[in-house]
Amino acid sequence: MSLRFSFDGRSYLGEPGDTLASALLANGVRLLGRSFKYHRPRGLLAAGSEEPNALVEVDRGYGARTPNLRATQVEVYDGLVARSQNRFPSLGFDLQAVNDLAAPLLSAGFYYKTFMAPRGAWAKLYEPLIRRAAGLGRAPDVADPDHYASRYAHCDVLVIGSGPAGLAAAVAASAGGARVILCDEQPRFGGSLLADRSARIDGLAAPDWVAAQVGVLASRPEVTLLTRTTAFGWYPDNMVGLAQRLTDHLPEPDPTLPRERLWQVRAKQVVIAAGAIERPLVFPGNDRPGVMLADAARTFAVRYNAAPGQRAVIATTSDTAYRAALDLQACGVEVALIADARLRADGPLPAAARAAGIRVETGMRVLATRGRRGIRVAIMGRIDLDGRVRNREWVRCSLLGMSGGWTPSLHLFSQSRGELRFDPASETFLPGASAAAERSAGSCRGVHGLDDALADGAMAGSAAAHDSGFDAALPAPCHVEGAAQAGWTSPVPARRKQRRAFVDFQNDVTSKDLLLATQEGFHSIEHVKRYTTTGMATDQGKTSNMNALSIVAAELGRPVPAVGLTTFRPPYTPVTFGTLAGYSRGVLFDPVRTTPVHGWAAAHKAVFEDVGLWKRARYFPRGDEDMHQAVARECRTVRSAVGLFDASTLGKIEIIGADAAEFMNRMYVNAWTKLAPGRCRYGLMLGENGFLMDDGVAGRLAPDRFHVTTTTGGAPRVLAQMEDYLQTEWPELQVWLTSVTEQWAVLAVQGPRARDVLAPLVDGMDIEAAAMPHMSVAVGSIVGVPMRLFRVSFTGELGFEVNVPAGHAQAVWEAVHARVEALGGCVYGTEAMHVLRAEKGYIIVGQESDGTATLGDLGLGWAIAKAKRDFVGKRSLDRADMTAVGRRQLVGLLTADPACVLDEGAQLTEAAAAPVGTRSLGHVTSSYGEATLGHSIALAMLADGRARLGETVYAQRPEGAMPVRVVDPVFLDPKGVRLNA
Amino acid sequence: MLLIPCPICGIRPEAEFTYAGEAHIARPAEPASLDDHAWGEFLYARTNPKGDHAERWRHTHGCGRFFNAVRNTHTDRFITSYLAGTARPHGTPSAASPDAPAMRNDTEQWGQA
Amino acid sequence: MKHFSAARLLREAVRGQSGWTEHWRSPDRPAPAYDAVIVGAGGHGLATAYYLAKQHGITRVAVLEKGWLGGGNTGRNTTIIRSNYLMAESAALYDHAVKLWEGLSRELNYNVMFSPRGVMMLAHTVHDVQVAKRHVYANQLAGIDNDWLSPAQAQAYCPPLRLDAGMRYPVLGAALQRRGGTARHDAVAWGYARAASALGVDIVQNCEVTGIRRDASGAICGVDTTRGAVSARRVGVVAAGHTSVVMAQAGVRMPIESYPLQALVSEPVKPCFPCVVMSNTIHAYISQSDKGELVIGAGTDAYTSYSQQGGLHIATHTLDAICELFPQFRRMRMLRNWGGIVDVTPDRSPIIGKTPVPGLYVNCGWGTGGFKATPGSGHVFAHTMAHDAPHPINAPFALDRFRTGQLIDEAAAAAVAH
Amino acid sequence: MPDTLTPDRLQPRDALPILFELPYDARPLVVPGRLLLHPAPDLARLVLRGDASALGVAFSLELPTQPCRAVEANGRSALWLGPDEWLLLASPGTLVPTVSVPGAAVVDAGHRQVGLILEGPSAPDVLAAGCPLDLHPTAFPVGMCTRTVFGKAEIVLWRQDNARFHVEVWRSFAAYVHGLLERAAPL
Repeated sequence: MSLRFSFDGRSYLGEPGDTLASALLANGVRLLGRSFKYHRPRGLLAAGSEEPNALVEVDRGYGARTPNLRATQVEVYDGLVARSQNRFPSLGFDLQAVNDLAAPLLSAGFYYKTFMAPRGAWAKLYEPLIRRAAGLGRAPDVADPDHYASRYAHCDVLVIGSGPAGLAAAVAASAGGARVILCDEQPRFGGSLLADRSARIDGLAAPDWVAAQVGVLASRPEVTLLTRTTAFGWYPDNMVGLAQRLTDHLPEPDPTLPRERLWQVRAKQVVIAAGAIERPLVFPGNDRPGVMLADAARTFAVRYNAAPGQRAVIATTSDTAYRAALDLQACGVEVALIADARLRADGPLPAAARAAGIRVETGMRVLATRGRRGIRVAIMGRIDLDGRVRNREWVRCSLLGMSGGWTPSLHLFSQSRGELRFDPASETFLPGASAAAERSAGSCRGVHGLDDALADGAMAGSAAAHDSGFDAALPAPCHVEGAAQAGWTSPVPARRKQRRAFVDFQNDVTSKDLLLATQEGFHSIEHVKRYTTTGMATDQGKTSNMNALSIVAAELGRPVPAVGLTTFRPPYTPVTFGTLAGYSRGVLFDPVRTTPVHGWAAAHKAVFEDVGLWKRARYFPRGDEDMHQAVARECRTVRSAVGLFDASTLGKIEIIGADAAEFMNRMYVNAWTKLAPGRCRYGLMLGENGFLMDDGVAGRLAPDRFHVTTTTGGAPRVLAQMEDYLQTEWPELQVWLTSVTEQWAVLAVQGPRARDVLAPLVDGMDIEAAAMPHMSVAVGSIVGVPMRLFRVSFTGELGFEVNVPAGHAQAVWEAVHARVEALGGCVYGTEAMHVLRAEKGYIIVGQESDGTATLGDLGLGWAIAKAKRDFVGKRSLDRADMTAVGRRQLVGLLTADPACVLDEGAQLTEAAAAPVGTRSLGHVTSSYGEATLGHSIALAMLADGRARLGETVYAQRPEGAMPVRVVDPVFLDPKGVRLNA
Repeated sequence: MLLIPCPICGIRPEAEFTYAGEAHIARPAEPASLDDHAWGEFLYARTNPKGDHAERWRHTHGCGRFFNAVRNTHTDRFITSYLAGTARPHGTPSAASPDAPAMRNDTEQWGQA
Repeated sequence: MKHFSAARLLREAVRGQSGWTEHWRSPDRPAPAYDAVIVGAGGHGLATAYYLAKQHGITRVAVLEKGWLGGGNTGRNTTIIRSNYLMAESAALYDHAVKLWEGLSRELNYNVMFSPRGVMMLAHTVHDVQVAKRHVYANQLAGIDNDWLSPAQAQAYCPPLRLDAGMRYPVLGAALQRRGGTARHDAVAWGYARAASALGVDIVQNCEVTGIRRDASGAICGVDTTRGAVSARRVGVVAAGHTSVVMAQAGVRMPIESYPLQALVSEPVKPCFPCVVMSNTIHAYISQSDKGELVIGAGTDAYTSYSQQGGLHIATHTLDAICELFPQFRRMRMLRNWGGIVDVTPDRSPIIGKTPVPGLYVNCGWGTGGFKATPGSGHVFAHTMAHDAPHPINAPFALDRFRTGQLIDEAAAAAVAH
Repeated sequence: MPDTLTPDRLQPRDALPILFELPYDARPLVVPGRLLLHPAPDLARLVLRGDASALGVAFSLELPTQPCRAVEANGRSALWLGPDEWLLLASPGTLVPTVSVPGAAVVDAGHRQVGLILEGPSAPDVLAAGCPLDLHPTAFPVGMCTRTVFGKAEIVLWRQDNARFHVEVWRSFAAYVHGLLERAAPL
């Protein structure tokens, strides 16, 4: 069954199991991309996630276009549409390849040295050009239609990687019943075993042995098997982030299923079996299409049946490349030459290669390559001790497989804060002392060779199970045949003087760039990295870091560890934002909190505003009213008749216990001891720094019980502060705090007819002024529903707040609303509430006050119980600056033009003219048009404001300064006749 | 996400907790008796050591209790945790360890004398 | 120091780059004595040294760095530059810096790539609008550019911005500072290092200060380091996240806590994001680097730490915020995620000035927003160290404010971070 | 003015002529063979704080003192939430309207929160979409209960059976919790 797919508009056929890379290779396509800086033609370097060159865009239709995918990881499905990137007009003919000619000008860090003149030209002229040239793929420009999922998981042993070591570890770890998660970034388990054509393990061919092991694991109920799942990051306390790709390989995924899933795995023990990555050789022309890692060439040929070339040269400093040569030959590729830069090569693999008739030359290396869009010739030679080239030889080839040895994948180990240990023999870093509960196994800790890796994995798996409390009998060792032992070999350093030998392929960093950086004084590897950008490409330096380090160390004449190793940072391979965001989007981004009467309000055309997580009804337009008209009507109705307001979002805390009043005394500035049950008080709470933190009415229900309200946004903070003091400073107090915010819905009935609204509904309660004066609280019921009734006012009118259990709120609301309507009233929203309270000079915490305001500033000093020895924040009030002259104080403002509504935030100045640098006297905190008073009003915080009553200052507006008269902030009914009615 | 040992509920994920700053800074019994220097120190001065740090947490989305813990701020490993109102357990490296700044009594206040 | 220019670049291109020399001198160890020692070779410390030498003629200066220069917060931040702060004191400080940024590449002869492409701060709630407008008006009065934009205007300036009604937090408008933008963080450190070195300043890397010496009178007389003792009568501590640790060596306890701060970048893509966008309600900010990476950050982890490693949940929250604002970026991929250590004061404003110890100066507490202040911070701190008295711009940022209560509390005043 | 107001009447809702509305779409969600998500039956709820034995006497139920454990007896369940805090759940109309217990505090929370039931073999995995606790039966056995988080909301999670969880959530967060469960249910 063949799969049809397209690349750059041309149609090709692939086979199931193909990656885009292998399928294109099988179709003879070798040019897959252009490099970042010089736009050099590039093919495949690798076969796995370390691939730096072959980055493509995959397009699945509207909104589902993904840039920068590695062709080596894109699974071919029927209908796949892929395109190359970073080229114009085409991959074959890219105009920006002209950069390559200018390469001498574009040396490392060139942009720090120029583009500085004239002043400002950088941002206007040069930068836009550079930005356009930079970047790889194109970002999607419409919303991603796909979903993403997330899962927390816990296990005894997490095994990362399913090559021989990982599989053996998982089987051993799970034998005694431990919870094991095995993950691998590839679509199938097996790692290197999938490309092994000679080894037999316990009598089975390698892929069959893999299938058998996976079968064993699948039969164990406590084992979770995750393919297409990359362990991308290590976080504190053995949390490992896994990114699982769920649908990208499917031709027609179910749109309701998630595309990817984030796993946040908490593992008691981790076995890292992440393998090793082959190291490229650094020589001129090493980036030509057709030059690839030897083992990648082998993988394409053996695993994918995709011949990476017809005639191959293998250049190596390690034995493993001989196996690549043998396998390539077995797959029908003519191997013209194995050039081993080492002076000796006499292990079993070189012997086998020689026996297979392959020409093997030692002491020989690649000097250069030739070819236009792919390699045609490798120029080989020997270099004597004086640096002279001898035996130069041109070898025709279409594939150059290179191997500079192997770099263990230490990314996760390093992220776990393990110590890296440098092994000079192999010129690699290896895992040293662990910092987390983990162990490495197999080639990621330098254990190579199939039987060694299997044994190492099994040992690691059983030890991990043991350390997480499980039976850990070591399984019998596997019997391995046909896997010739590959010697671990020392790389031969790159030559110092050479032209355009690439180290970081994607970012086009050459060995010359690295030498230039050291010449310019960048000696720390972090400096070199940042100056040259080596290792900063999307492959995160997997194939380049060690070569860069070796070159810099050699140049500086220092040992590699002294130059340093750049920090490994998550993620191991890039992870989509969507995976990390998970379910959080739209209504699941943040909870949308609605009150029990939200549905009613929505049905009555309320316009809502966000206040914290809450949706609050801002106003209720009728007909074609705009906000100002609706608010003005709502305000007038409250003042003239009655209004109904949903105040359910107010925070509520029940404070109970023998010491409740004492606790209140300590938390609030007010005095509470003498407040009688049945009465309320406006409470003010400070932070210990002396600034106003929150306000609200508290009613005393009983000697040992208070019902306290807080601001909507302040509720959690206030309760947390109370708990903090109660638990940690005054544990001797017998008090309990319970949030009842959501228990009680609050219906504010405000206006001269408020009592008339409620009287017939309140089940026999006396709510006349004598029985229920302003600032009182009673318990009873309303239309049969239990109620706490507060007589309080935030409007300056006769007012009640009806508290009923949330589940009954809508029914009670409807009953009350019917009465309100009957008496000529209406519902009102937060905007009218703001206007009404401003007319009375009542502050809103967070609007008039802002965390830097004292009670004195706000004219609320009267609330402080002077006789109290202490309360939270009291001591801070005595500090010099808290009472300094010149502090901003709350005042009212009347504009000279009564129709003028100042902008909130407008600045106040002494004079009308305000040249730059004019000192601000203060700012407008609240401002509203004429609603009921016949003129606009504003509240402001004004320097020495109370001393300026009657003076005129100026409010600065874009249209010009407006003279404003400073007045008392109480605009309406200063004697409180209305609210005491 | 750290794993945090709640002395009541056991080891639980950080998402359930609220960090509450340095531990053992008791609110003065008589704040009025402190001068501005001392009050400012109480409010704001923190040892902020790179090393073992006695600190407060609240198991907000768990048992709701504030408690104290000693954590190494270099490794983020918890060394111990204990109930609020109890002293830092013996045997935990104290703030006088070489990594940590000296204790309050031998330090200068920041205010200009 | 050889002058950098296009002409020289051309010349070196022809002669195989052989004429380039080291950007700064790298002495192996400090000299025995200096007129002034700066602890910490980040952007602020290097700028301080540069201005001490350039403007105050104090060239016997050592900058001591325990790691590699520019390797702390300077090299780890999201490079946002703006000055649209609410408080007059803050606005003056940060705008001083912006003015220096505007000429910095030429001043240092090092392209720091200051790019004033605009910093847009989104308002999502009625309260956000009030706070943003208060900023706009206060800034305009102070002569600092900051404009209020309607949602449509905001989208015109930043086309990727979405105005869908279905968003959890709709965009109700934005405050835009056009002079704000970004710069290349490493280049700032390197440029100051090169210019300071050329003026005679010694920058000693891998040289950790292990003790601060005081004479019998209590005044500063030098420092001990892992590379020998140094005598100096003036020591400026500019150690960012490690301020408490260094100051403890002088016996001074600071009103500072150090928190992990994470940032991340995406894979590079072609230009798709024209400015800097910040949202305090949704808790994230984003811009695109010249290389094409989306540069993204958010708030700190919740607990103090020096581990330079935060939790995965911080990155996930940051990205869910970015994806909520810009759902077209869900398929973009996080390339690198890293952490730094930020020093946070109780009022979220920096401390720049003298200490109770004669000769000891401190410049710290920049929290999550110090990069933008680099030139201004170094400039006024150099003045403070040279004159033993603050520059008028940093006078309000004295340590003493935590005693008097004269806080500069931007965060409390406006719920605005960064 | 009286010294003490008459205590709140702890009326069972079904005694009232008013329908109680759940704050989310309460239709059961079924993933055949894997998951059933449905509202908990109507419950009375009390928050009990303070002295365990006095409260136990008052409510005829020995309150659990082992952290994070629930007990069930006499048709009532008491969930340990903190060292001096329990959530008492009972059928509507069965709680004696006692609110005054010496050395303790009793607060009606019947309307503060709602209950959801997740049943089926997938229940732990679906909860793991937002709950960072280990829900394996060895780590979170039957009878365990605790406050914790689910995504960006706080919940009380109680395992009633291997494959049955009771979730309590504040009313205004219920739509979010339900929505996230629904989104995560297909796995």
